[in-house]
Amino acid sequence: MTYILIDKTQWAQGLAAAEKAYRLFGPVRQGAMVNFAALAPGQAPELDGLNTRLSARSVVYPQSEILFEYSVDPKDPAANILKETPPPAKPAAAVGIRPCDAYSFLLVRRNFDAPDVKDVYWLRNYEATVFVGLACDQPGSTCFCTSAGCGPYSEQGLDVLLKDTGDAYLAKVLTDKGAAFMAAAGWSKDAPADSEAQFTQGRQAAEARIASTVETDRLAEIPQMVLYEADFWDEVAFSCINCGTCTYLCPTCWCFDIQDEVHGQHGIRERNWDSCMFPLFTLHGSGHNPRGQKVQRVRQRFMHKLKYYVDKYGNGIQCVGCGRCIQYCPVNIDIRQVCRLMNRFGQDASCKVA
Amino acid sequence: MQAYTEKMREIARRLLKECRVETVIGFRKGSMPMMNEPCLVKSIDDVDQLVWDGNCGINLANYLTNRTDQIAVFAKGCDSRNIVTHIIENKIKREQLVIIGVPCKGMIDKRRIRSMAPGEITEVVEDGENVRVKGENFENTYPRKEVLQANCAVCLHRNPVVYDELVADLVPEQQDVDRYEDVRAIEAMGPEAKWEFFEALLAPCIRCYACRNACPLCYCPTCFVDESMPQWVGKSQNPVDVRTFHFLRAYHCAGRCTDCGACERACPMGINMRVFTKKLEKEAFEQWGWEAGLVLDQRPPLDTYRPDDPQDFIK
Amino acid sequence: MQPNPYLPYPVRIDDIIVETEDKNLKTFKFTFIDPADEEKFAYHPGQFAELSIAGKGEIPIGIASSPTEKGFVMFTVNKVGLVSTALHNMKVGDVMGIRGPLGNWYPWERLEGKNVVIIGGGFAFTTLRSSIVYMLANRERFGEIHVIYGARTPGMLLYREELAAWEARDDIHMHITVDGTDDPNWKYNVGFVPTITDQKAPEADENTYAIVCGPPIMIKFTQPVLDARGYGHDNIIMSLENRMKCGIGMCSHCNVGQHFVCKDGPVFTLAQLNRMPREY
Amino acid sequence: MGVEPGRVHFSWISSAESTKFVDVVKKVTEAVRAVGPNEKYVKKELKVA
Repeated sequence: MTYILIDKTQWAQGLAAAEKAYRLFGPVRQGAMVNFAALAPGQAPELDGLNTRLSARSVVYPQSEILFEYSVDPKDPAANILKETPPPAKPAAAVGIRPCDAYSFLLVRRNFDAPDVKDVYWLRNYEATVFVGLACDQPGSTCFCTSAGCGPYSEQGLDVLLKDTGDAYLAKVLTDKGAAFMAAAGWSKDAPADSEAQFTQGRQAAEARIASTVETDRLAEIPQMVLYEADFWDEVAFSCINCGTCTYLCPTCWCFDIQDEVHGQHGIRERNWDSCMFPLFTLHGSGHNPRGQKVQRVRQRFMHKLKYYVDKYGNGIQCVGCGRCIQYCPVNIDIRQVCRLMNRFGQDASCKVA
Repeated sequence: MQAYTEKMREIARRLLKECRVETVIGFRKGSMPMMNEPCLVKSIDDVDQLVWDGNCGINLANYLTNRTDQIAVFAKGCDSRNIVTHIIENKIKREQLVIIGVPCKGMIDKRRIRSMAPGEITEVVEDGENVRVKGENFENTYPRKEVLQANCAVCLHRNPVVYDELVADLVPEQQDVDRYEDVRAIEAMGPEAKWEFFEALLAPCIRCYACRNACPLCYCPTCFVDESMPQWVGKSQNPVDVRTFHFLRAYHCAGRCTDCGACERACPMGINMRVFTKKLEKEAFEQWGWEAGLVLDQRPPLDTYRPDDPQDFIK
Repeated sequence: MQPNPYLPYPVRIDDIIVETEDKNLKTFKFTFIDPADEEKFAYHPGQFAELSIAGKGEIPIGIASSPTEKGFVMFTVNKVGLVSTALHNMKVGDVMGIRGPLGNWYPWERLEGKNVVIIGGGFAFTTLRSSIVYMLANRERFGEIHVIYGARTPGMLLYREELAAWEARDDIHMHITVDGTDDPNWKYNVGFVPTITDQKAPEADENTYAIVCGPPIMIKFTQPVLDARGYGHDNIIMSLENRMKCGIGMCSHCNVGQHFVCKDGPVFTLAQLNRMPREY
Repeated sequence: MGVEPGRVHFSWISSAESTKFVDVVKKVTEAVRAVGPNEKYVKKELKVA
């Protein structure tokens, strides 16, 4: 394992150098928010404070992404024949991504990188991205990453893990991809001998700060249809307004819609994030809607994350514990409580949502 | 606020016990500071879930749409006006409702308090005219009136306009309020400046539709943004589509909006989309002297015709 | 380099047949612009494809032709939404796209040597036509074949000439029915599909499989009939529909529980469906 | 909305008022021409960046 020390005085300079070879993304201040977004030339990522409002999902999977272009000009011999959009010319670097967000890509990858069929757009973006994470020393009150498969110092899905040591970032280089990024940035200073110990201590301190958990131990064993037919869904769903906040802020939600648009003779086929919270999501052409009721849609979201995904991949829940859906749900529907209801279902019949 | 909560539980218990209603719609304590969750109470055993404080900004009229049961609902001034609008628009029947009026002293602006806090907030306590905000390494106290939601600060109808019961004495209405300072500032801009202003205002929008879905007025079975034949609006993040959504939605609320602030409160991206609905609310007031949801026996100006309707704009 | 699973094969419309008296159902025959694509589009009866029209979008439609029919692929499309309406307005010679084949198919290996009862209603007969043509082309590989097919009126039946031709054969038992008709020359059954199923479906045994495809109301009332006649739920094979976008198990629109109708389906046995949420 | 004045006009013309109709259409056309093409409401990002 290589450790490299980056003096903060060398930080901006290194990013400027890396910018020549990479498209840089990071936490960016936008008004009162900090969102994960593209960095303007020379712009420094905001690395203080809590996690970003919008996750790093869009680095690999933009909210709107053009898949094909075509001409609809009848005089054009290639009219109506779709042409794949070229991939971005330069690789991307997600600088200062939190370990939970980085881990989310591994969960989402199971969907887009299936053994038999590959989502070429997601994969080409994912493979062209180097994930330079920042260890999370100040986890928030709604962070429950440690019980959701990762943690504030989790290295899963990362190429480099940075630790803020005050005057410097201590970098743990995890992959060749990460080493290439460090080289492009020109950071190569030897790290102190106790670097590993610093990471260990930092991890222990950060993990100890995480007070929030989800219970997931029984989710796999309770039969799907038992949870589906559980009696608590009406109560869970009552307050829901069926907006897309939870699904759009979630780093692990991946649903999308495909749309064509034409202006003049030039057309595109693009995909846009979609949300299982919207009635239109499942509406048939006939007018029939298998999830026409709010409670069905709310159930779908939680069942997908906490049961279908668990059963399908046998690898835990489709949630990294970032807490965004809890922080920003307009009506305070809390995935931790729903998860507890599901996990304890049949065991503790008196368990209420509140 | 504790007095409100206790009175609410008492009324709810009585109404359920006397079988005057099947359900009570109110709020229960949320899992985070400054958050309460709308809840539905059907059993006397659950009445003690009900709470009231400055974090009940969600408009409960939104939960009444097309219900068929007998309901008791807690209603601030704005909620009550939206209930009136719902009744006028046949979304609920007056006979189904026991409206429990909640004289309101304004809701707390969680976004503003969060933005002022030096770290993550762990507890917020309302203490009479003050709000105490605590975090891991800080504790700040703000006068309540300085941390009200923007719509509450300029509210002229804090008391419910229609009610069957009250949880407390009526509160004095605010006087000498300048409701439209922000709207006038935008009106004064030239076309270019307006365009830029709206472009910047809407840039953070992720089209989650929380504003629309939190709004009691937005009950259309299929919203125009979801229509596919014809498709009125594109589905992407293109600013033209985002702008079209917000402007058209606002127009659909013209003469109906009560400025309850639910849209802004719900927005996960902190967009002040109330400037759109407020402009239309201002027009409704100036053109027709109309304030939405005050009376049950008058239809809003945009779905009635009167020979003296203003028509200076027609050349 | 991975193939792009979202990229349709360019095709040309070769023929358009108006199928039904209300003119809402048309059959489109396509030929591949690059003949090599036809081989790549190797399919089994029961699969579907996304029909792609530049500027409009895509719709998932069951493949109505059989792999035993070479030189074209065929789809019958009901006019309901944006894309199907655009398709109905297209002309012979127009260029569009086909993406597929997608999804699973009727379990032909399991059906080898077995009796097959095809039960279809309305315009859901498309992949059933594919199956019938396929079985007749491989007649020796199957036992008894029964077809129960109903539509509202005689004029709403799909593939009428072929139905008549099959009626004339003695190696397939046709039970065509309509909900009602005032046509004095109508010489087949009158009655709903479940009723005709009750009258005509062969006795159940473990070597007899029913393939059921039709509108939800038909399925709802046919299933109890099959139950009463003793068909095991492993022997009842159904094809589902759900709103779909990608067709390849990525976009998650069509999920039913942990399964995607587009990729793990559309074909499921009733035994499988019994263990899944009824979200279709 | 940030749309220039002169781009939107309202008029009330009876089906009998053909000359007024011609008049109004001419005036509106001139006024809109004077404002120039409406570039703002044209989507600019249909191309791949």
